[in-house]
Amino acid sequence: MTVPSPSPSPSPADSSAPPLLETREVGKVFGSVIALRGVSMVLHAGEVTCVLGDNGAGKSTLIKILAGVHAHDGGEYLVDGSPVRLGGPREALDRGIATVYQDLAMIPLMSVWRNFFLGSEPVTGPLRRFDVARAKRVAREELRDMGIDIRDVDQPVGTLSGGERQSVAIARAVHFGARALILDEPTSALGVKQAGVVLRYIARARDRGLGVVFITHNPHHAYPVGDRFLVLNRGTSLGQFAKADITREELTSLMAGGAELDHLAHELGRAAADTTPGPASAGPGTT
Amino acid sequence: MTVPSPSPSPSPADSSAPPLLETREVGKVFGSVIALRGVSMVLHAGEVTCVLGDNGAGKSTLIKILAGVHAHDGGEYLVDGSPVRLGGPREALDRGIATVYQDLAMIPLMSVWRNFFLGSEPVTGPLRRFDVARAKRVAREELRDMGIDIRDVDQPVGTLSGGERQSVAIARAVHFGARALILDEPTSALGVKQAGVVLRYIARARDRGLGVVFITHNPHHAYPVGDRFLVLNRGTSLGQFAKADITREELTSLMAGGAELDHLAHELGRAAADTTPGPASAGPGTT
Amino acid sequence: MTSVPADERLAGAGVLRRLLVRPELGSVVGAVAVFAFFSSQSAVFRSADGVANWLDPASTLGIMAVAIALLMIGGEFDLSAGVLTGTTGLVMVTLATRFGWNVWLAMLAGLVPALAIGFLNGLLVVRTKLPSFIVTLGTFLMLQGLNLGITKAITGTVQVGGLRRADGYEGARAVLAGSVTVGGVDFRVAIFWWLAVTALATWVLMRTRAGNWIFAIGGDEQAARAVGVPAARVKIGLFMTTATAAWLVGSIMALRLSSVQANAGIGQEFIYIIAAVIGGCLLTGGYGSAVGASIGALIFGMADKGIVFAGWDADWFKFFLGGMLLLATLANSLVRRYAEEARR
Amino acid sequence: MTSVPADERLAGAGVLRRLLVRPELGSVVGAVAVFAFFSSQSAVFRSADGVANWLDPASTLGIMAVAIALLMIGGEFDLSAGVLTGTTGLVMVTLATRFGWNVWLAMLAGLVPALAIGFLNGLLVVRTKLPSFIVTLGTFLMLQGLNLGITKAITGTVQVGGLRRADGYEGARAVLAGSVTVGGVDFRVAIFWWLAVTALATWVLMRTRAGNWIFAIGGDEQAARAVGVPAARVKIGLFMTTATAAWLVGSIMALRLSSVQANAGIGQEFIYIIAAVIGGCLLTGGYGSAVGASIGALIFGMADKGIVFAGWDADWFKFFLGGMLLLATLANSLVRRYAEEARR
Amino acid sequence: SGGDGGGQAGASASTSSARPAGGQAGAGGTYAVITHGAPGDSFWDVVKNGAEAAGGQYGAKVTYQGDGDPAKQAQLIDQAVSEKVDGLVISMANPDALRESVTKAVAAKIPVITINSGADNSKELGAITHVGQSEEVAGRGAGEKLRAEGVTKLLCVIHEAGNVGLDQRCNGATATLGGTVERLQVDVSNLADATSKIKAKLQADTSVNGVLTLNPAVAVAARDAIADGGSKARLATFDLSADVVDAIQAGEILFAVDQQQYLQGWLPITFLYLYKNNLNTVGGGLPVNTGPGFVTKDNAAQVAKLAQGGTR
Ligand SMILES: Nc1ncnc2c1ncn2[C@@H]1O[C@H](COP(=O)(O)OP(=O)(O)OP(=O)(O)O)[C@@H](O)[C@H]1O
Ligand SMILES: Nc1ncnc2c1ncn2[C@@H]1O[C@H](COP(=O)(O)OP(=O)(O)OP(=O)(O)O)[C@@H](O)[C@H]1O
Ligand SMILES: [Mg+2]
Ligand SMILES: [Mg+2]
Repeated sequence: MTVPSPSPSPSPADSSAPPLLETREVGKVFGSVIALRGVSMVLHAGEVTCVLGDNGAGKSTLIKILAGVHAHDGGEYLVDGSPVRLGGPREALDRGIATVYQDLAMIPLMSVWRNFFLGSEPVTGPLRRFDVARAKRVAREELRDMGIDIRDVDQPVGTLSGGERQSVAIARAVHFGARALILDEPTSALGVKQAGVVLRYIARARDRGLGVVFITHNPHHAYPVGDRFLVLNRGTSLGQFAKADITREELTSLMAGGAELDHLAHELGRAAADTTPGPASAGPGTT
Repeated sequence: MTVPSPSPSPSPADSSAPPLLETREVGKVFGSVIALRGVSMVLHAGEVTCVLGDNGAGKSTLIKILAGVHAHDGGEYLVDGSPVRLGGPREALDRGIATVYQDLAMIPLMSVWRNFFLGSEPVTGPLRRFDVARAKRVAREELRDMGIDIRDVDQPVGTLSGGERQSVAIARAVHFGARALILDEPTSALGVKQAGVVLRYIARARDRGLGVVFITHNPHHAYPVGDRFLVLNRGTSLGQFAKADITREELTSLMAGGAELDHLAHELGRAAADTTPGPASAGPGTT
Repeated sequence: MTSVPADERLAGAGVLRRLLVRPELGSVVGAVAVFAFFSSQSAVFRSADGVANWLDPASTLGIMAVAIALLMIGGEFDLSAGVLTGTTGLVMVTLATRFGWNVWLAMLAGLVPALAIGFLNGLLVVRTKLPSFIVTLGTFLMLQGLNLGITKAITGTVQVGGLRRADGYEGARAVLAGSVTVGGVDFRVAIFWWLAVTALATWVLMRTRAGNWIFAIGGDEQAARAVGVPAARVKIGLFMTTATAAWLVGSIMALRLSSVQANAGIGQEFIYIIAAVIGGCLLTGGYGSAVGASIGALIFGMADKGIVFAGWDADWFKFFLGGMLLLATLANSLVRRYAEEARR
Repeated sequence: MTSVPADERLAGAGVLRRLLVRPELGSVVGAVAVFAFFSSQSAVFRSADGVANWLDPASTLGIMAVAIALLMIGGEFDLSAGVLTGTTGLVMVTLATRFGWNVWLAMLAGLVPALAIGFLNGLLVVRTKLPSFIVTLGTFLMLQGLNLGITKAITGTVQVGGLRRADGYEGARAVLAGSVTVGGVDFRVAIFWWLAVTALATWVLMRTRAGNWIFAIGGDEQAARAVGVPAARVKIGLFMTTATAAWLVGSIMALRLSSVQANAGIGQEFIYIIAAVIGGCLLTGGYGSAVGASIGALIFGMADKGIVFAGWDADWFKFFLGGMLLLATLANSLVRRYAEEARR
Repeated sequence: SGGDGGGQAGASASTSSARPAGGQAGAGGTYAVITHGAPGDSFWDVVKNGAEAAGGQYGAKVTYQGDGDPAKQAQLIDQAVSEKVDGLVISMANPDALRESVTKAVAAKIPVITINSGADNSKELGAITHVGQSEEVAGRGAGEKLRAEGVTKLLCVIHEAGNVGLDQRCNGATATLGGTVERLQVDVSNLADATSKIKAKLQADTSVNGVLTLNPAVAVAARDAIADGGSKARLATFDLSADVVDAIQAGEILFAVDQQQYLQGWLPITFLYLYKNNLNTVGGGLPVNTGPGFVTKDNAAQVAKLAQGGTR
């Protein structure tokens, strides 16, 4: 198995403009736990950077640094080329960075529409009151556009199914994402159809000129939409690769020792017919 | 697109023994929300029944009925052929039904080993004290066997990554699963390698004679290990299919209108090279 | 309001059921039960005179309960609110009687320490991340000491009085502590203040950004922060709101009694919390309503006075009060559960 | 204990830091600070006599705080625990003095209503799903009424006394309320009971199945139920444990004072909670320790008595008490935060 | 013997004349006053003022502590004993509960004077004397006077449920009134609520023609309740405040029972001081009565100014 060597300095997409977001050798320590060590990545406007890696590799920690939830311990974090230390998620939002977190998503006791607009409520009138009618309407429309049919936007988020909740979070981030969109495993809880919709959203956001950071375990989701791939392993970076430098197969095996997987396929089924499930007809959305 | 007709009365696997678990036309209403309506399914010992369906289709609700978390509103639920009304998860556990829930998993402030043995603590000595040393050792070993290397079993579960948490839950259910194992989207938060390990666990449990209910959105995970497929849609059943009666392609398109997906694949990439991502080399574990 | 076609996965929910799902309307049942019970026990209780009587204590309690409910929805407690009503009253009466200030001015001056203490409470909670239970317990004790120590130092006694003779007393009293005669019965003005405060709080909660943020930080502060809710500012604002309510109530009490004791308000802090909880606020935050807290205050006020109207033995007073509260909240929660099975 | 090779993703954690991560050792810092402060203010405070003096109130408070801490870790409150100490004492003294029972027997008889009330509290909480704050508030008020009503009905006054003359008094007193002379200074036996209760509670929490379940139901009751923890039984058990502690403390107090007032114990319920919170228990449940609650009781006892030893004016007592508590918890939390950055 | 407004002036005079007796001794000693009154209680605050004023006179250090919980009060006594004070002043509302601690103090050779309540047990426990008389006696006096005013059904307003002293006052009034006495519980820290509760009682039972409050602040609340409710009930109270004196002058309150509790602070310190420096004991161990006095419309004007200053 040949592992491609990462492009030493990430090649800017098409301009000499500084990247939207960039980290240089950032790290993060929680008490005695070293979650992240010396990770560098770039995100350009109009591009998708995928972050890949095993469970516990530090992906969520990295994006929480990007989103201002955690302060980084070492290295540098640059937004538009100038080093920053974000004081909190509010600052990130103010710089146009919207995020869907894996574990910090919604307020369970609040209704769907209230959650949807939380932190960016539309106001109206001289008293600057919360424009409830508009909020409900927009929330319903955005969700419908995404193919999620919520029964009732007044339902508390805590009673939604896992995937419905995830969809609401994504729809929110897409709606408010100004310049950069960070998605932490957005498709993991989604059905085939909904996952396809999310991938399409990502592509559309990219085409609109946003930069997207996309975390996933599924190389079949990552490869088609990604322009750049950052692979993490046990808190350190295995490098960032431009799409031109890496094939899907290389990416897959970089993520998870390929040989082992071939072996697994033989083990699973009892009937011989099932052991090597031939390539399915479906596109990336189905995987 | 041809949709196979479901086998009208599910054919018992190999014996005339009553199925391990069976539901007949069960339903569940939450206040004004009808989450499930008239769903029938069977689970035999030594078989895997996969439950498939879109987000919000009612999969989690169904398995919570099986696990005793919710009482069913209509229809019948039979364990070993006799109708039951489970008073709570404890009763299900006492009948040998172990479950990994999608949203009710772990106590965040408690350490990994305490969570692992919660509800089934090993005791020792005349005072029946909690055998802490053994609990830590077993938890560490079981997790290592599953390919999850937790730094420290004393770490509170709340600080684990999403996938690590999921892995602990699965390892626990497998360890304590006596006769039936219910897994609600166990692989969704997992990396390629870990997902493979879980599929292997399912196969192994089945071979040991357990019945497994396996919920997933990924037909590539479901098809190889499943013996029977229950497809839900908006709270109702589209039928239960034996493996012989359905192909992977049929299953996939039943889950999510196939035509739509082909179209999606064209949309996603910008470079022509990416639009139709050819069938990847990897086996089921990689999807 | 919206004309979306009904989803086939929604069971028909009767109007009644829909109404009952609202947290307030659950507690209304408790209130009606308590009212019906005591009305059957005492004719005076249900007479206009009697109603005016038990509405009076319910009103000052209600103002505080609403403010505390906002704070509790935002996930925090304030144990110092009760003593603070005493502090503001003491400041006002002392300034008006010992330093000859006009009553209106003295009252406004009382707002200054109130806001300062509210701000301090909030800042300490936000900065130290200690539970507000502990922080406000600290200010509760310290304020008790200050109230007593300063009052003694200035007046030599444990109470200040004589507000009646101060400039502007009559006007201030009419606005805050007077009565309005409706159909021959005197109703306290405080009742109208109570209604106004409840309406305002409801509007803020349901129809403003701030309201959305209050629910959010109480429901899950981390998640709210992550989407950019300025949690620290909202919390400090809530503590200051509570302090303002304490100032209002303290002024009403001082004007009504024309004197204030150094130990005024001690022990009331829990009654406020009790009223809010009876009205459906969760102790863990993120859920509740202003109207509910008001009704909680009403239930408490009715039970408290009803026992006296019913003429039951004073030695057993607390026994009956406890029983009534338990039954009222039970009725309330049974109704709510029936209607609300949906919400876990 | 374990010899697993260290993971490369673990930064070296010094022994000190490891110790400090324990919730108890955080609060020890607060205790040491308070002790050092008052020792510098008063020589008597640090003398053996003085220590015996402030250990005495800390001991009965500590016994209750530990029980309440278990309950709070399990996610519930008990506001009735304070009055219950009075109830058990009243039952015991009444039976011994008015009905001529042997003191030991009367004491055992006091356990019966205590356990019944604990059971009832638990059952109501589990069955009605009302917050325990409300349920035990109900029993708190009802017990107050019962204590007063029944005492007045039987004795005609609000206190019963004369235990001294009852059968078996001396023996019972020696075991529960006597003193042990160590180096010429009398230490109360209650101090040893306190240590024993703390040790037992710690053992249960850390080394038994029940302990694991207590943490679990407090941390996330739904999740705990889902893996088969008998949450209802554990909760009822916790309420009964608290009631048993109240019985022990009530008996100790009755034997020491040989009389009980009908209002005994009122207001103490919050002191128990305060001690537990100072000692690091979360109000939201799922986190805390018995040793921490004991140290919380110690901090409270030292501050409470230290102010008297320091000779500060009683008018300002509460002010200083509030300040001390705030500083102690702050010191405690700063230390803990330094050590514990890891835990969210 | 009922002292009235003039008693205070006499006490002041006598102390200033006592000064030469021992005032020149630089350190007059340390005395601890430990009562069952809650901090901030208006009655006990006057006791505190009296004790502190006496301490000032003699150059003695006086500390005051109060706690309504007998267990806490006992602990406070223990503390004072370990501090080896020169004398203890203790109010014994619950003699049984304080027995052990007082005995310990006496055994440690600390002179003890009991005040206010506990006259019956004072000598037995080894106190050198008792100052003041029981709440019960004061209550009897109030009952008698109310009966003379024609009260037949009395409402006794208890502002602290289970407080022994308050209960004894009501018991005393019951014993001498002859008519019916009903009790009502109110909360002293929420006077608006107390007003409406008293009003509710008067509305519900119109045969009540007398109200006895046990605290001056509650008296003012009761006055408002009577006025608001248009009731004809006569009002009397225990203890004084500026507002109460005003109300007595206005005829809204019949009288206030005045125990002259200032003396219960002043005298014991004086006695202890004299005991320490001159081994004097007063009255051969018999109780020294400080009241009850009654403040009525006749003497209210004189008392008014003193109440302002916290000595009445
Ligand atoms: N607050 C915290 N305290 C201690 N350790 C933490 C904390 N947050 C994360 N960690 C640890 O840091 C490591 C990286 O976690 P992270 O959530 O970034 O992983 P991830 O790559 O997102 O994994 P997954 O794919 O499973 O979501 C994990 O091993 C986790 O246990
Ligand atoms: N407690 C509840 N109250 C109200 N509605 C609920 C409740 N639980 C579930 N629902 C609703 O029932 C429907 C089915 O939910 P369920 O969790 O079973 O879906 P699911 O098939 O597991 O979906 P996913 O794949 O997204 O996890 C959802 O639409 C959800 O909103
Ligand atoms: Mg993650
Ligand atoms: Mg689900």
